[in-house]
Amino acid sequence: MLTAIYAILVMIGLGMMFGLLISFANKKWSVEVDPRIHEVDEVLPKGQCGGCGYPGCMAYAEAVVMNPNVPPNLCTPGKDAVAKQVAEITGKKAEAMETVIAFVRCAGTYEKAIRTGEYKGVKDCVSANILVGGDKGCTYGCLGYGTCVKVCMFDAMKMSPEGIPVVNPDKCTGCGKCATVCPRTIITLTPPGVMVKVNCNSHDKGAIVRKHCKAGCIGCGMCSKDCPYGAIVIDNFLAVVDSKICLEKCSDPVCLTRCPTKVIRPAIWGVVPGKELREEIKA
Amino acid sequence: MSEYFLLFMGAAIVNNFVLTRYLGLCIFFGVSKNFHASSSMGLAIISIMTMSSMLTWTIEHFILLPLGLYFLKTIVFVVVIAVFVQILEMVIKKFMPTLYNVWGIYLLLVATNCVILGVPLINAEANYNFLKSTVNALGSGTGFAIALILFASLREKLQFSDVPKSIEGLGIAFILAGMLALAFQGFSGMIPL
Amino acid sequence: MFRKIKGGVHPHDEKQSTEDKKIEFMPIPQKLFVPVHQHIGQASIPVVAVGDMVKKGQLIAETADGRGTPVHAPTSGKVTELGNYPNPIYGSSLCVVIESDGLDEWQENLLTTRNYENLTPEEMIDIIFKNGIVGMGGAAFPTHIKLAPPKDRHIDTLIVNGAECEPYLTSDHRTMMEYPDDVIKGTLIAMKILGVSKCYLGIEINKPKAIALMLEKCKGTPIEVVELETRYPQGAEKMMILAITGKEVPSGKLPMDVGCVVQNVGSLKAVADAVEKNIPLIERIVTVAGKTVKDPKNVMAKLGTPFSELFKYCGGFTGKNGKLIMGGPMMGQAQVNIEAVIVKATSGIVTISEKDVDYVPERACIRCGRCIEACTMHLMPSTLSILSEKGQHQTAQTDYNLMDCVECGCCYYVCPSRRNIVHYIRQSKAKNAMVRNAIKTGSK
Amino acid sequence: MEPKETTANIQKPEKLVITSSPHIHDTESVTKIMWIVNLTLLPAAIFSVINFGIPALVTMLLCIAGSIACEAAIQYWRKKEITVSDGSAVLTGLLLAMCLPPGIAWFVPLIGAFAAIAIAKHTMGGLGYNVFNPAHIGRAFIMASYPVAMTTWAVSRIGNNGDFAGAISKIGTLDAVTAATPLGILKQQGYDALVSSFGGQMEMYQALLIGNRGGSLGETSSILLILGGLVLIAKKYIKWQVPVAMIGTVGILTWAFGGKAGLFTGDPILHMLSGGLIIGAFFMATDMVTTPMTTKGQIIFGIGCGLITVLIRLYGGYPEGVCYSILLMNAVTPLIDRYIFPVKFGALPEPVKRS
Amino acid sequence: MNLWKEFTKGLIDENPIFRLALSLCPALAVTSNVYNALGMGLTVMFVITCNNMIVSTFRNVIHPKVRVPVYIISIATIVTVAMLTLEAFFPILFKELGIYLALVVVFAIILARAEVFAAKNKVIPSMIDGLGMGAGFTLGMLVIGTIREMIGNGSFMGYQILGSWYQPPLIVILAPGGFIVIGFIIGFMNLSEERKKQKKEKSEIAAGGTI
Repeated sequence: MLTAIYAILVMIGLGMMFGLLISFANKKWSVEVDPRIHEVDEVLPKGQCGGCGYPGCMAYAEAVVMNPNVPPNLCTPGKDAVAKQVAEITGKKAEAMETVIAFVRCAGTYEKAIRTGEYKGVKDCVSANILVGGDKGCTYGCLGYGTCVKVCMFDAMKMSPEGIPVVNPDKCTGCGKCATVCPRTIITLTPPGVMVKVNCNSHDKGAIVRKHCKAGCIGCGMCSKDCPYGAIVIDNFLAVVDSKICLEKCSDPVCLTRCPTKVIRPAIWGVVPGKELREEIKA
Repeated sequence: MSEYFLLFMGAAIVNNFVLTRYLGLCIFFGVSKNFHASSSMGLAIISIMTMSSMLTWTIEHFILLPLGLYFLKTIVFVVVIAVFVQILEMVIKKFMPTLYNVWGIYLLLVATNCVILGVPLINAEANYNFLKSTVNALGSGTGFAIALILFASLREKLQFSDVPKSIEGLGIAFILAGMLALAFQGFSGMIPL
Repeated sequence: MFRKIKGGVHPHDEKQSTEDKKIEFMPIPQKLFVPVHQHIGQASIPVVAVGDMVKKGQLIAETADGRGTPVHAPTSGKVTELGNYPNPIYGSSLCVVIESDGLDEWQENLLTTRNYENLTPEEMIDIIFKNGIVGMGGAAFPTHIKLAPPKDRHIDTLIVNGAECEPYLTSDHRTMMEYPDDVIKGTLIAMKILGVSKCYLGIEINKPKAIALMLEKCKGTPIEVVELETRYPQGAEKMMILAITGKEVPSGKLPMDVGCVVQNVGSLKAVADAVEKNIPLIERIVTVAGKTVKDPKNVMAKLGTPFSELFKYCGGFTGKNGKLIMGGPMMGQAQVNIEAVIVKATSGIVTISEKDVDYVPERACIRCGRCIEACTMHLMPSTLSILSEKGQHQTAQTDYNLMDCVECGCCYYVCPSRRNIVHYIRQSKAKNAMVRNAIKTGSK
Repeated sequence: MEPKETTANIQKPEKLVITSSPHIHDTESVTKIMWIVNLTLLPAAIFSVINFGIPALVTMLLCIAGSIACEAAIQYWRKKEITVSDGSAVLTGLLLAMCLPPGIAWFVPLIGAFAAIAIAKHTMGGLGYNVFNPAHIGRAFIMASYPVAMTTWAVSRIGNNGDFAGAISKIGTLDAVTAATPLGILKQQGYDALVSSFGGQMEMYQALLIGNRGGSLGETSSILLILGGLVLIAKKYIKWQVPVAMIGTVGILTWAFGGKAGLFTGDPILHMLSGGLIIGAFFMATDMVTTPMTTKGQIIFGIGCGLITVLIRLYGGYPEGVCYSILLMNAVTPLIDRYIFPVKFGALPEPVKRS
Repeated sequence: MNLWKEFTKGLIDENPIFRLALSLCPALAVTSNVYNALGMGLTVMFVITCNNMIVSTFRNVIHPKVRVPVYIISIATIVTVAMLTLEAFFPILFKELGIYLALVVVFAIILARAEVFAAKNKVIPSMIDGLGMGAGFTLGMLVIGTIREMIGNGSFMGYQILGSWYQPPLIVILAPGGFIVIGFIIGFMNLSEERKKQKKEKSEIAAGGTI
């Protein structure tokens, strides 16, 4: 019985002592950290992709809370939903953000484009590119070693068996990581709904393009003439589409039909450009 | 003197906390992914282990034993250590921010951990005096830190290996720990305890 | 006497096929494709248009930013096209295509006779700049910049690089053998420009004839001929300075920071021609060698001559080619296209037969440490390659001195696992540069 | 994905290979190194067959076959290139066999080979990635598993009188006589008993050097192992500093602390020549994969091995500590590599910070 | 039905040892034979269930700021009770488990379940959750214990299963073997999951048409 009383007393005594100590310490020595940082961090998708321009999700969370000039809509993978939440937490105004996805501006598959040499070395586009431009005849085209595929954190890119990466529009968040690592800046970020995209990046003259690749833009300017809205211009032997005009005004893209090399056309996930092209011609 | 030295060496190497006593494995596997974290953690463990061992010995011998409350030791030790670490963390955060940045975050991690609680319990079981418990705690902490740092550097090297996918991460960490324990087997029987 | 460098390798030098062959002047090919980008720095801008008639030595491209070098017409003829053609350094670049008229006429009033002793250093630097001279050892660094270091650097030593440590190449050797007086004159000009009194000419001891000749010719001049151990990469600037003066160029610094300027013998010959006769850099000596070349030669070729023409001149091939290299086999660049052309930095073109390419797939690093011993920059190449393989390019730079690597290739040469360490290192450098550029331009 | 041969691809008559510089290579390769190390071990292996008869050969073959089979099976299963012909698995098997007592039960070498190849080597990814020396992991594994079998030694057939011809003539026979290793006798019965078992100090040294004594398969003949090691040093596959550092440390420390009569009364020659020290110092501590990369680091490695060996031999529970010392130093290798690195060319005064 | 789910999730999907990598110390320390492993597993099961019950009962009373100390005290009390019980009825087991029994107090799995589940749910589901997790833990312990005892000693629960021809590698019941065995078990679990995933993906590819 005595032991029981002692036990209770000791427990109560220790409990009180420690309780007091802790509360005292808490009052005296606690250091404040803005809890909103953690809240924002929780909201972010934790891809750590760096698409926001900060070295990681936590860094962005800190910046967006502490710095009033950092907008809440920088997280591209999170899209509007996250931007809204971040804005709510930080009390900032969320502006609508443009959704974009990656687009590969090359259709030079193994079949279409010449490989002049036989590259042996690290399977990486940057590595191949530093060796006098790699083994592809076209100096603008995709080297096909999949550096972009490797850096994609969202599993949205795959290398097709024909040597050109394809983007899955459902998974692509538009973080732009692939675009930064591409040594030939073939990948651009475009709005997903655009009907007309130019699948080529070559500023070479038509004759040279033809020599290297059967699927390149030769800069003939037919599409530019066809487009009633003036959305396509030829810049240094390459057709360039203003996707904004295209998206807003055009419903019936006539430019697609006349392109002699079929380089202007919508890109569809899951279908290799080469095959898709064949089907299109058949139809 | 040599008695204390042997106790220290025994606790640190021969009866290594992780590799032969299987204590603190959560920290061992959790923190060793990063070399820097593990070296800070090692330091944190050594100091907290020693201090909490001193504290618990005092409480055990001046409160629990005289009152015949030996069976309460688990509860009391846990609470004492938890509170002590909590306060230590606050103090360091407030007064030594640089030190806090180095190993502050690990303090709370170890608060309720078997390595820290294990030492006072072992001390109590072996009935060591104050100095011996302190030396034992110091040795155990050092042994833990050595194993942790070695293990972390090994794991860092393994990052550059071609580990089969299925045992990547925890699996290979266990196998590696097994091999490290195998190497530590060489010390077995060195100091009879 | 010779001095030693630490590390390095000693590959078979394979120079016997061409070292005793006199320089031959190659007939001018039908078409010359003169790239406007032949040096380190920004590409030059063409100043001629399609259809223009140009004369030999006429300026055809002007520098874009004043830091590069101008380009001159190698022969007289008609400009038929401005377009992208293969460039052995940059893959492809804008080329001025000149159809030779076969006359090879100099531009009027271009050639003069001057005596360098009557010219000031500034005038001479201007002449060198206008005549488009670059480092002809392979780096293609504009010579006028190298010879005009900032005023706060005190230069006390000029080192003339006649080491030619790369296997196969003999163009510098032949330059010394056949134009010793021009080399010495160029050296004296460079000494006058730099205002130095000390000058060393370093030659590896596998070229005894050149050493003997230069020793004799240098009598009475302030140039001291230094015999160097045969060891690759003795001809690299930093190694040369170490071997001759015993000074280490601090990491991240330039030779001028230890008071040295290194010039290649070929460049000095070009300097002498430019200063004394006002001849621009329009042709150079090229060693054409390799196991598959029927008749290896040292050829004086016009800039812009396609490699294929050179090989034709050397009798064609005896077997199938595996690789075509511009430069030596240790640091040269493998070429995709046999239509690539001679540029100012082409010291040689070397073929490797299909049989000898024997590309062995690389294996895991076995950590033998041979590359660490061979590394002349005292780095840890194996670690760098592993970091690069695993994508940790930043760590390689911050912790393992990635940027100090001079890409001499000794690490790959000795690697028993056949890891192309140099390629990994170049990959890391390229990727880090991309990250830096991305940060600089502020894009995502 | 290889490009298909299409009309587009074969427009050019020949395709040039492009790789990064350099384009030439010396003649060394992993395969060559491994087979030469195997060859240098061969004399000692042959001696062990003479000394211990066919059982030694059987053990060796079992180890090697086990290693090769294990490596091939794992590489097949992981769909990697099967590289058993590069000699590394053979080397692991041979080294493992060299550390086993002759005539050990048939399944023990197989378990050892499995531990060495499957656990130590291929969980990390194979040659070049392993952290611990596979052969020694194999040995430590079976040492812990079958302590009795691992300490049952066969008697030397050459014997104290150096009867080579006799040993060769009865090479195929089996013998049940067991004997202790010199270090075992030293641990259990003391130094004097050890000397008397050989019949004199000089005889003991001679036996240790030539190898007509009991012990593990391959560790008895110090002289043949040293010769093999010298070949490796001459071929520049290993650095002389490592064995010298390791054996020297053991010598000095055992001389200082090995004697019962006080400081500097130990017998360093006994310790330097006995046990697995020679084979460990020349063939295990110089293993490229599991030791530091820089020469300085390797010397530290050697000294550390020597230190731990002496610690275990003099104060530990086992008579022999070379195996564990090398394993422990293997664990320290990443730390050594982290802090010991060459000073770069033209290094600036301020030290480089590592993360 | 729902309760059944709460119970089964702890067995495999969220197995405390192999999946959550919690409570690794006892998984190694007391699994050299099945008997100890079972004893430890049941003890933990008891503690976790009781603790979940207590915590969820008082979940609305405990101030969130002091919840962790309260949980710890609650766990420590239950463990002490369990220890005293074991000491009285299973003295051999108590001795074998030794210090690890006291260390049940700081098993991360128990605190984690209190925090994650019991503090937010009603009493019955909390108890079921505790039972499930405890069962999962026991299962894990049993698997490791069986493998180690079978290979390392040729026996099960002390009964010799494999004949005298079997010469067990002792290492499996020693520390290094314990680590390696768990490493391989984790590997095999991952492998089977990987296979499952691959199969799923393959069937998806067959059904879909994407590359």
